[in-house]
Amino acid sequence: MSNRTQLTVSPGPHVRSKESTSNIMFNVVLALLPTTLTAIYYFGSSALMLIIACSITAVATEALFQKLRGIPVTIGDFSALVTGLLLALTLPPELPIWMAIVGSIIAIALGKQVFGGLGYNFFNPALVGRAFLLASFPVAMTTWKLIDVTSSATPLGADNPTAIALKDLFLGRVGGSLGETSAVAIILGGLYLLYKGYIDWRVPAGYLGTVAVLTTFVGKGGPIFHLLAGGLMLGAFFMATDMVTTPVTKKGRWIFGIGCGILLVIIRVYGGLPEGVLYSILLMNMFVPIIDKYTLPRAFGEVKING
Amino acid sequence: MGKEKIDIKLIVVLTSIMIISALVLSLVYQATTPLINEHAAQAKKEAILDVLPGAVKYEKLEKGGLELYQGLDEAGSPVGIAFQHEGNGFQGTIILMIGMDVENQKLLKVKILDQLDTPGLGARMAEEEFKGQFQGKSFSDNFVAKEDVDAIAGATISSQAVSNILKDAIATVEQAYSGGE
Amino acid sequence: MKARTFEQGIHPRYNKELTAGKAFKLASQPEEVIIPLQQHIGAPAKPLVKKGDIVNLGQKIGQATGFVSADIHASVSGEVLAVEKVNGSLSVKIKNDFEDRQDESIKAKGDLKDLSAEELKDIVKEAGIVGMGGATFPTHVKVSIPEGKNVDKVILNGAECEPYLTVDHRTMVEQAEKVIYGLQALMKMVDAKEGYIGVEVNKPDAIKSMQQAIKAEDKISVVPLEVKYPQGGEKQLIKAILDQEVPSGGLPLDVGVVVNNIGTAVAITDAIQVGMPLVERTVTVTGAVKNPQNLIFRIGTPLSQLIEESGGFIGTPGKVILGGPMMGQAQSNLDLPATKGTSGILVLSKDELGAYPEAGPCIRCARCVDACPAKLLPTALVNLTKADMNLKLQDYHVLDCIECGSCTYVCPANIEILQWVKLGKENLQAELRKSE
Amino acid sequence: MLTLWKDFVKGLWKENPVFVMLLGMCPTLAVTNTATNGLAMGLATSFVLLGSGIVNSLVKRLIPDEVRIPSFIVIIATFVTIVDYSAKAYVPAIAESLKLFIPLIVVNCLILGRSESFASKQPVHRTIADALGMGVGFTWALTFLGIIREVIGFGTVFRGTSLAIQVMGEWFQPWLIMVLPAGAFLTLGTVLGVMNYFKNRAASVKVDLQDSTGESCHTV
Amino acid sequence: MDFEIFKNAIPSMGLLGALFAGGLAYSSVKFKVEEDPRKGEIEKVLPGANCGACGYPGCASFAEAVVKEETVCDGCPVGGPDIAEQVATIMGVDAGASSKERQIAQLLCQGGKAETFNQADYQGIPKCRAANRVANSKSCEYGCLGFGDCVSVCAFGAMYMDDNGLPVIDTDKCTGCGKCVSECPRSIIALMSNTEHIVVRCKSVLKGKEVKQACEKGCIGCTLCAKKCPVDAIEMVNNLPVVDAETCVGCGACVQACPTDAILETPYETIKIEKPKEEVLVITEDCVGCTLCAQKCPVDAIAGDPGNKHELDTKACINCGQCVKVCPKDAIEYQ
Amino acid sequence: MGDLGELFGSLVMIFMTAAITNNFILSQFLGICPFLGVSKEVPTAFSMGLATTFVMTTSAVCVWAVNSLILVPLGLGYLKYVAFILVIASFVQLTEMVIKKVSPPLYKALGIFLPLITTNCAILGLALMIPMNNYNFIESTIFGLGAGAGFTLAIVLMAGMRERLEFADVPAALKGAPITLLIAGLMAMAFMGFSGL
Repeated sequence: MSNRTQLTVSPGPHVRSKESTSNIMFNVVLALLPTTLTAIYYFGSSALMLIIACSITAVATEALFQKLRGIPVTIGDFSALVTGLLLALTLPPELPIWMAIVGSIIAIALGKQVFGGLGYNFFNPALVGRAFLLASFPVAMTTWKLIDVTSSATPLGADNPTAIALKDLFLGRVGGSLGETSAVAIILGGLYLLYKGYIDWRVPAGYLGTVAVLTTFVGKGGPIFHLLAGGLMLGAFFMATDMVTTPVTKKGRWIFGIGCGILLVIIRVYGGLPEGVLYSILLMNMFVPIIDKYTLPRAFGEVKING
Repeated sequence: MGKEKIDIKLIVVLTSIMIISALVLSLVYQATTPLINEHAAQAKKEAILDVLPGAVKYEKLEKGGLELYQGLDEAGSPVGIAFQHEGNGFQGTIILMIGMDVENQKLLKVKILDQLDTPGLGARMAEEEFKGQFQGKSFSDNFVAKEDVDAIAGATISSQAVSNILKDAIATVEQAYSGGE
Repeated sequence: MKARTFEQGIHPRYNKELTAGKAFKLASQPEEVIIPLQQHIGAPAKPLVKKGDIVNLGQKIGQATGFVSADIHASVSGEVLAVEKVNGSLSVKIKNDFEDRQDESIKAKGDLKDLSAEELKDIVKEAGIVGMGGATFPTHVKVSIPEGKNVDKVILNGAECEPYLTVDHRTMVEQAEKVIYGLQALMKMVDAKEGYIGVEVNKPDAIKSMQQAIKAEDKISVVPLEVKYPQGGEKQLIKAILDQEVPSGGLPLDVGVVVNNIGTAVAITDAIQVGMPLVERTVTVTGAVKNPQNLIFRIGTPLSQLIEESGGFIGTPGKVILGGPMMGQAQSNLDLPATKGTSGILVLSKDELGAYPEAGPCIRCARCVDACPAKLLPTALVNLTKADMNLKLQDYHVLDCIECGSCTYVCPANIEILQWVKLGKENLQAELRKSE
Repeated sequence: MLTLWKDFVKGLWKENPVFVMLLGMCPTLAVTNTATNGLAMGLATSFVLLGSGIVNSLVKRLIPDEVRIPSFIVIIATFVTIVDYSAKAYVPAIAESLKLFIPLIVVNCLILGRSESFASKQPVHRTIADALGMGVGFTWALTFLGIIREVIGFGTVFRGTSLAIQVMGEWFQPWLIMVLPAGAFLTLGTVLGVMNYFKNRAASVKVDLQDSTGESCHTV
Repeated sequence: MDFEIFKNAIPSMGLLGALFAGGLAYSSVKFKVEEDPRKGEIEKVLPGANCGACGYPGCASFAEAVVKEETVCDGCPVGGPDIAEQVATIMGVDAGASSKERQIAQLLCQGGKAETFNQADYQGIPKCRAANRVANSKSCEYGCLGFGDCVSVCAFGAMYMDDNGLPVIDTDKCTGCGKCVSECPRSIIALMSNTEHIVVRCKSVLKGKEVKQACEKGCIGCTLCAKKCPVDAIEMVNNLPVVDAETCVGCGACVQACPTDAILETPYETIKIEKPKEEVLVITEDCVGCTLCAQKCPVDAIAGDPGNKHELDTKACINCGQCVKVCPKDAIEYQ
Repeated sequence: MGDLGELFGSLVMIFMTAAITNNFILSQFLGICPFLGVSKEVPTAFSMGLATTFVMTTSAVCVWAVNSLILVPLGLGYLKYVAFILVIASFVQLTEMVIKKVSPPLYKALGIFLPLITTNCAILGLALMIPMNNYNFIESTIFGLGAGAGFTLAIVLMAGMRERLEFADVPAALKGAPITLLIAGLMAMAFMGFSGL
């Protein structure tokens, strides 16, 4: 019969907020801009190449995987770009491009698409990529190009942490991964995301706060050094806050942030590895389903009647 | 069902299986033990000679309750002592054969007899690049990875573990020498 | 005084300026009214008239069946054309003779002081009054307090948190005395000592008008509320005004409160002072119509006529929603009548609606969790419903959902969260019934 | 004869203990960091499978239910000890690299599983065919995984033996993760996934065929 | 050979064996827990779909109930007589009178995309139960919504959606578990015995005219079927024919008679019966305009002012003959 | 006091090593079968973990006893596989029978897993590590407890993720064992962060 459609019927509500997934992801890319630019400023063309290679590979891998599965290609939501960019920012500037490409493929394929794509992964894809590279090519992944500092390692690997000026740490004039060096650029982006409401302040607050408190008592260097050194800032603002791989409950986010902080200090101070941001977040990612399950907020009116 | 009698058959069967098993295994054990011991002895000999450059034979030496092996060169003069020592590694026990020159207070050579550490990382302690650096190291050194010992990339713990075992071995041997003399 | 509120919730665009300043206008009477015999929550009424009968204005044409049910009255005088199913619901069609012959039963019931609580309840029941906020729960049931329960407070809900709607706002501005009278009647019915009127602070003229009206009253107070959706939710309102939480699965009664809508209070006033049963009500016709306005219409007037009355559509209509944009229901057939529960007719044009956004995967952003006024985990509820894990929904308190739609509103992935949750509720209830 | 052949063949692919039945996961994951280890482990397991299968099949009638599991497992343990000591005596290098996992053959679910589900019900000759099939299936699966992991993780095949081949050129930088625990899980997961992918595709092709011809294409 | 070694090994191992065997033997008697062995056997026989059609939470619970004789051996509707027999054998009783008669789901609607239209666009979760909660978007408020909820709950792959947007039931695979029946929000799937020959495939209780507007294959309540039935097995209830299965002889006269193909004959595939429309009704000059025919016409094909000759719209007419019967002047006849 | 502190320290070390650094499942590949099989739901996984911890601890004690009281004094080290497995298998079976009779609720919660545990290589692996590491009685107990705790941790985390996986759109080819293995791989990768503690 003829189609006489006139009105639309649908369940309520009939108005929606303007937010969309791609919108959020695009804003994350925006927030990463200062860090990206700083990285290119400090490390030059090699950084640029890594960033481009990772981003393109990530997006291409996502498209390819979805094509293979015969499901709609959703690279337009910017989420693959975010993963590629974040991965690039955690790599050492001198890393061979092919390794970065491998990492990017792994990040998207193994970190995200095998679970069904955006929203279903347990582990932060960028960190999966980095962890894979770190486990595969430990030497290449821990060799740092120097700017004008004499230390041969990241600040955390340095023999005498206090020797590094905090100002340099803050501005990023130290060795390290692309996006880890300049705390000020990261904080700028992080504040933007906080302002826009795209990340929950509880996670970075729990993470950074715990690290600050614990390093006051244990470890060398003191809290300010530990906060600024290594990938903590990047991790706290951009990795640990990844919506997909963090708890959805408020209490859960506190637990997540504090858990990351505790693990980080354990790994940095007692562990065999110089840096633990990556692992602290990945480890806590595993706990997310359990945290979510057991931190249900008290539903409105949930009391014992007669109690 | 009421009361049932305990089934004697159960006991008989399981006991006889155990007995047969014990019998068979005793035979296997007897047949293989000499070979296994031979392998072990051979391996030990190789290890001892390996860590004592210049030695062609060795003799056992008791000192302060320790079992030491005195290496002798072709001329029959001692080149150093070998000492087997073990300690905790990254994943499990690491067993080292350590050649040392007690007179000059330095290490001669180190051989990894057994370790369970991560293949490709900690397991690279067996490579010359790592263990070679201990050659000639003084007893009084600190043996701290990343300071006076170059750690294997990505395996600081394994590196430190080996260093610790060495340090411990030195202390043990020195103790034996000082106590023994 | 700081505006009070509840935790969480959302801030949609209110769009109330379209009609907020417009005084009520009487809508012209229709040629023919269609009066469904079920305009309330509960059992449908039983028809008292048949084809060919001549009825008067205010004459009872439907008798409530059972306790949770409400009487139905003729909203015009004229001839009964048919008693038949319209859109699945048995309805009485009356041809209007435009004479407005009042039924003889309609007469003033006397002074509030002289009426006992029981008499008042009977008046409410006879007048077929139901909750006018849109929930249409029979009011006489609400004010019948079960044994053992004690009610000491009555709250009038003047929050009107639904975007676009302004009927309660206008009622408070124009008919403050009637509102107060109705509230006093309600307080008498349930023997309450205190009365509250909660009004969102975006209606300063309403607050002023109400404060003016309660000057002589010491038992009644006006409480300014923060502008936030769903401030008018019964439980949220109680939380905001009294800082008490209605227990999960419980009723306002459990904390000694009865909540009623502003419009309900006015209907009660009319039933006492004039004796007129619920045959007309107020509605905001707004959105993409040429002349958005607040109307008083006879129950049973076709939607299309009310829209015509407001100047007709602007552009191509996309959705016609009964109620507000958050909890209202989209209609497919404009020949259907407006009823006791129709507080708004909102037209959204096709252009406004745009393309229907395909639902993407949940990115666990937790916006719904942060918005949910019942503090549930909407995202988990959706997942469990999809996976058919219905009994698990109970652990996640799905039955505490108030269906306000805040979750769907904020979802960046455009998931129909509320619709899934409603399905889940249904599934769980079915499952629970099965296991009984 | 056909039955015997079928008993043997099913273990190779259709009921492959590793890829299809997911039995004996612990050694599969643990010792496949090199092809040599995989092969050796496979052979050792096959021997125990065969030996214990035969014995269990022979004595099954004598053993009461209550002590069936302890008895079977003791028999298995006996064979494992034999393998362990023989390996230590004759191929000490391999024994060294397999270490803890030789004794763990005792609790390889593959062996007890076959004992319970096949050997305890079938006659000896069929048990032998079954054990051989399963053993070969297990061995090739382990070797296959070992080759994958070794090639990517070290760039070699059968390293540390006289068969050693450098597969990858000088340029190759080994992916260490492949020989780490994580790599074991990832490799097996990926291999299973790829196998399923092709199986599903084959299955859907089969359905299409059936639809178009209207009859089953089963020939066996 | 050193026999010394046996001296330790054999007694100690033997002792260990004896000790544990003794322990096991002792506990197997002492801690014996009675469990009906038949439960396990029944579980093995059952299909294991855990569909719950038997009314128990799963196959295991059903088995337990059988063993406790809380339910009958043929209580598994999925397994059918075969399984019932096996269960009965385990229980040592006859399967009982489980004849070949069985229940099969039938779709009681033919309003697919071709026969109906959408009066509004539906936007929301593509599930019937979800769509059914918002205002009706399909022309027929009784008809199939077409999102396939029934198909998705069928555990036996016995249903699929056809191109016309209607579910098709594979009667061979259908086990009569009733999942689809309870899932359908519009109640247009029903369980029927496979011995029922005639199925009325429409649930609309609306009047003929309204049905005609909504769906090409809806029942318009014309009563032709009831009239044509040689054994009077059809009764009209709420504008819909109800076939009494006992009386029905399955002659198919009603199917032939139905002007909208709303009644179909089983077995189970949709049978298209060409309906000869050999004659046309006309209103003759004898008409006095009494309006009786117009009132009676189920499809409102007759119109006219009172007192004047009425006109019959031959296109809309379905030849039901009601008007012929009612006309006091015999002014309507077949031509 | 110092000695006590040191003893305590070394026990904590044994516990942590067994539970985290050398996690039985994620770095030693012991107990993979139940890890893959009984990790669909958190409560079940937790019960399995508890049952395993129980068996591990008690087996550790039994094995230590058999080893240091019978095998070592009599020089029967070569019989250890046979002896250990007999002890474990019989002991588990005994426990199962006893629980089944004594506490049916406990049996429902934990007992049904016991037969699965007998053939769990984690238990025998644990048993063989005790003589290898020369643990004494207390150390053996702690070692068993630690290994059990690590097993429980891993299996519960896996179950948590697999519960959520129910809602995910996992590619058809990866459903079931493959995706579980991949998750295990990622978990193992994350656990590498603990290396060298």
